[in-house]
Amino acid sequence: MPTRPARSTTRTTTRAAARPKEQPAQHRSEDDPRIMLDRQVSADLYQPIPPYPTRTEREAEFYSLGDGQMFLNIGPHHPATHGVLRLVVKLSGEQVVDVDPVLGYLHRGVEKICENSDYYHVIDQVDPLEYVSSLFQEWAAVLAFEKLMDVEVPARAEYIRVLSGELLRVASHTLFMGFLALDLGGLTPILYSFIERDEIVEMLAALTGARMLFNYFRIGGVNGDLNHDFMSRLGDWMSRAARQTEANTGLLNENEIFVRRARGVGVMNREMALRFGVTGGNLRASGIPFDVRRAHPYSVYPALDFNVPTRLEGDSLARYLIRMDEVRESIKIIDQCLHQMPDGPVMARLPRLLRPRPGRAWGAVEGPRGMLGVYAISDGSDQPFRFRIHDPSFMNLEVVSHLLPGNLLADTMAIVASLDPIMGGIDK
Amino acid sequence: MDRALKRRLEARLGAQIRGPIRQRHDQTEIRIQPGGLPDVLRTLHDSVDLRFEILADLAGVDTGREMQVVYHLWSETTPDWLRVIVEGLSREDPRCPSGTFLWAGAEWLEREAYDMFGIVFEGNRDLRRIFMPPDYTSFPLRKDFLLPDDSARSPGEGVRHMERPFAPAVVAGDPADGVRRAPAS
Amino acid sequence: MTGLWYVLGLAAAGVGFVFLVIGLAWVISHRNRGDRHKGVPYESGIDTYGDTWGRFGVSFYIYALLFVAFDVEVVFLYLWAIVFRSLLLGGLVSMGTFVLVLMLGLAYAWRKGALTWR
Amino acid sequence: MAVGDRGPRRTRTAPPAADSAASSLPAAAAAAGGDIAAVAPGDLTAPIVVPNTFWRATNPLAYDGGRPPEVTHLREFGRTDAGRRDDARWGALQVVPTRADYILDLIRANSLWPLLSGLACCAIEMMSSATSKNDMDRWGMFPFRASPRQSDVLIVAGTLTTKMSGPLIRLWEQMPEPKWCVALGDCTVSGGRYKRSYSTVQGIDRVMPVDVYIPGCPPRPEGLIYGMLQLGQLVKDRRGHWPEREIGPTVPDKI
Repeated sequence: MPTRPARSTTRTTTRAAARPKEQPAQHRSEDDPRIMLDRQVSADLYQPIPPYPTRTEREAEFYSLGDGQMFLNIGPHHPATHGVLRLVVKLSGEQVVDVDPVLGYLHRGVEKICENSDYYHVIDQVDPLEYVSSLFQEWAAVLAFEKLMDVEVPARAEYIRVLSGELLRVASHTLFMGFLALDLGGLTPILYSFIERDEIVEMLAALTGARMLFNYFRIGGVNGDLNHDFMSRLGDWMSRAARQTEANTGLLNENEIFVRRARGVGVMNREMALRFGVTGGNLRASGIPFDVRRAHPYSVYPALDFNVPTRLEGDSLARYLIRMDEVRESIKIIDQCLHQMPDGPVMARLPRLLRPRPGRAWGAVEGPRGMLGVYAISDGSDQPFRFRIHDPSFMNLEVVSHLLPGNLLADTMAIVASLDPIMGGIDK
Repeated sequence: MDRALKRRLEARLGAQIRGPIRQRHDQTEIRIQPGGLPDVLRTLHDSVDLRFEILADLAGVDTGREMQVVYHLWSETTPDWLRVIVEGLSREDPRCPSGTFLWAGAEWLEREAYDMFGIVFEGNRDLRRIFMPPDYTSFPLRKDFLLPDDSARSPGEGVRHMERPFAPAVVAGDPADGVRRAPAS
Repeated sequence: MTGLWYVLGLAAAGVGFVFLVIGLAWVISHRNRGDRHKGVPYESGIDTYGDTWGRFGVSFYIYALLFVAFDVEVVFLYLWAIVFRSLLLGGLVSMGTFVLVLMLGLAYAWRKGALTWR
Repeated sequence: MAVGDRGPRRTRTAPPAADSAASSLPAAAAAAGGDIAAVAPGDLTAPIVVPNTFWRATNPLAYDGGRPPEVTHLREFGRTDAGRRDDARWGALQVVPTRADYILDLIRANSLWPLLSGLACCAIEMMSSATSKNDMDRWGMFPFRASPRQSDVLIVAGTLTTKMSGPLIRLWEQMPEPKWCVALGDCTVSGGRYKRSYSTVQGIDRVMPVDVYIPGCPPRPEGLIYGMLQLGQLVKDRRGHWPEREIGPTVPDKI
C-alpha cells in the first residue's frame, strides 16, 4: 500500500491500518465493488459531500462556506449535464462563486479491460467512449496500432475512413447544435438535429452495420467496402446537405434570445486555452488554429483541401459558430473524397492472431470535440501491455471550473453545453 | 523522424536525457529522471527553437518493475510528437514533481494518474481520486490488481489468465524494448 | 335575493370540488411510507448539504416588489375589462391614466437599474 | 425480449426435481446475512441451478462469501414478505386502491411517463426514439419528466457503475408508487461488455427490481419502443396486483 500524500490525513489510512495484514497477495478481493456491496457498508455506497475530512487544499478552500452562500448539486442525474456529470456549485444568490466538477459516475474501467483483451477486441472496446462519434476513437486506436506493427493501409481504405469519419463529424455537430439549443431552452432545434442525425446514422448503418458503436475500422483498413445502399443514401443526402444545414442553423443564428444568452458568456482567451490543453473547436474559437488534420497530418488529409475555421472571440457563440463552419468544411471534404476515391483492396493482409513487436506508439486524430489520442505499449504478447486513451472532453471540461465563477447560474448551462463534453470519454 | 529535432534536443537537454533519443515513424522519445522534470519541461516550453506549447497527454504507466509518467507534447517547430518518459519511480511509493506550473490542464491528468496508479505528484493543489469513489482503497490500473473474471477463460494459447498472479519476469530492461516476457505458465 | 343563491351556489361548488378531488385522490392512490430515501428531498440523486434556511440577496426582494406592484395593477384591469364597454370614454380615460402612472413607475425602476441583475 | 420472470401470483409450487437443489440453499443463505429469512424448501420455485464448471475463484471468499454465485441477495429477499408493504388502510378502505387499480392501470398502461435519466450511449438511442423520426409519443410515453416525483417508468439507459448506483437507487426510491423499471441495453441487462470491469454493477437487477429487459448494444429505437409496448401489456396483465409484486415496491437498504 503506497503511503498517502504527507499533508492530507485521510480516513482511509486509519481503516487501512486496522485491516489484518495477511490478505491473499494476488487478488485483493475486499476492493471488489461487489464485496463492498455485500459487506453491509453504510447505506450510502460512498460518502457524499464532506462530512468526510477534506484532504487537499483545493477541497478545503471549496468546501468552506462564506455568508449567504450555499451548495447546489447539478448532480449526476440532471437533464442539462450531458450524461452523468456532477457539478457541485457554490452559489451566493444567483451568482456562481465556485464550481467543483465530480467525475467517475460513468467510469467503466475501459483501459483495464483493453489490457486484458486482444488487439481486435480493443478496437471494439473503445467505441462506447465517445459514443456520439465512435469512429474517431477507433481511428486513433487503429492509427497507434498501425504504427506499432508498421502496417501499410491501402489508399481506398484511407479514403473510406475519411469519408465515414467526416460524415460522423457532421452528425456529431448537428447533435451538438440540438443539445446547446435545448440547454438554452429551445425545444425545436433538438428535433431538427435528431432528424438530420438519424438520417446520417442510418446511412452509416448501411455501410458498417451498426447505428452507433460501429466497430468498423480494422488495423490495416476497414471492415467492408462501399455498397450501393450506402452510396444511394449518401447521394441524396449530399444533394440537400448544405441547404439542410443552412435551414437548421438559420433557425438559431439570428435568434435574439439564443445570441444574447451565448454571446460574451464564458470567454476563454488564448493563454487559458493553451494552459488547459483544450483542443478542437474550443481552442480554435479562442484564435489558435490547431487542428490535428493540418498540424500533424495523418491518413489522406494532405491530399484534401479544406480550411480550418478560426475565430477570436472565444465565447460560447464563437464555439457554436465554429462547429457550424466545420460542418460546411466536412461536407466539402466528403465531396472531394467521393471524387478522388481510388479502386483497390480495402484491407491490408494481416495474420489472424496479431502479436506486434514490443514498442510504444502514439496515434492522434482530430475528433469533433478535439484531439483524440491513444498511447499503446506492446510487450510482444497478443494483449496490449498498456492502452492509454486521451479524450478531448476531459481537458475541455476542466476549463469549466475556471470559466463558470462570476456568471449567473443560468449561464452555466450555456458554457457547459458550448464545451460539448461527452461523459463516456471523460470517465473512460 | 525529425533529425533536426534530435540535434536540438541533444544541444538543449543533453545532460538530463538518460539513454539514446529514440525516433520512429513520427514520434521522438526521450527519457529523464523525475528530479529533472521541472526544468526539462521549462526548457522545452520556453526555448525559442523548441516551443512545445500544447500538452497532448500525460499518462501513468506501470511496467511491473517501476512506474513511469509519460508526457506527449506538440510544437509547430517540428512535425514529430515528442514523448518525455519520466522513469525510475519506485512501485511502493511513486513520487513525481507536478507539471501544473506550466499546464494547468495537467491537474486532472495527474489526479487520474494518482487515482489509477497511486503516483503522488508533489505540487498538485488538488490530488484526490477523480474516478473511483472517495473511500476506494486500491489502485485499479496497477499490474497486480487483476480483473474479477466472470466470463470463461479467454481462448488462445499463451494468453495471460486472469487469476494468475502477475509475476513480472526477472528479465532486465523495459518491456517495450524488445524484451519478450515468458507467458505466465 | 336570487343573486345571493348564485353566489352561495358557486362558492359551495368551488370549495366542494377542491375537497372532492383531494379526497378521491387520497382514497384511490396507493399509500406507501417508503423507506429512508422516499422522503429525502430530490437534489439530482445526492444528499443535500447544509440547511435550507439560507439568507437570500436583496436583488430577489426588489424583483418581488416590482412583481407585486404590477400584479395588483392587472387585478384592476380585469375588473375594468368586464364592464369597459358600458363605461364609454370616461372609463377608457381613467384606466388609461392609471396604467400611465404605473408605466412611469416602471420607467423609473428601469432607469435606476432595478431590472438588471446584480 | 425476456419479460421479467414472474412466477404465478402468490401460489408457488416448487417442482420436485429442484427440491434437492433448494435444500442446499438454506444452509448457505442462513450463513450469509442475519436479517434474510431462511429459505424453507418447497415454498418457492428454486432457481434453475447451472453448476459453474468454467471457473472457480482461487479465493473462495472472493465474491459472495462462499455462497454459490448464482443466488443473488435481491432474489432471496424477493421471496420473503419483508419487501411487500401493505397500504395501511382501515378495514374496507384496504380494498379500494386494488379495485380502483383495475381501471387506473388501463389508464397507466397508455401513459407511461419515463424519467429523463440517461447514463451512456443507450441514452442517445432513447432520445432518438423520443424525437420525431421514430416517435414514442404515439403511445403516450412522451414527456420525459425530469424529476422522479412525476414519472412512472425508470428507463436505465447506459452502464450503471458502483459510484452511480447510490444515486440511481435513490431516484428509484423517490418515484411514486406504481412504478416500473426498464433495463435498456446489454450493460444494464447483465453487465454486457463490462462484465469483467471492476467498477460496474453487472446487471441492474442486482440492485433494482426490473420489469422489462431490452437487449442490444445499443438497441435500435424500435427495440426500445417494442420494450415499452411490452411494458404496457405487462401493466395491463397485472392489473390490480401491484402490492403482490414478487420483489417489493421498494429496494431494502442493506442489499
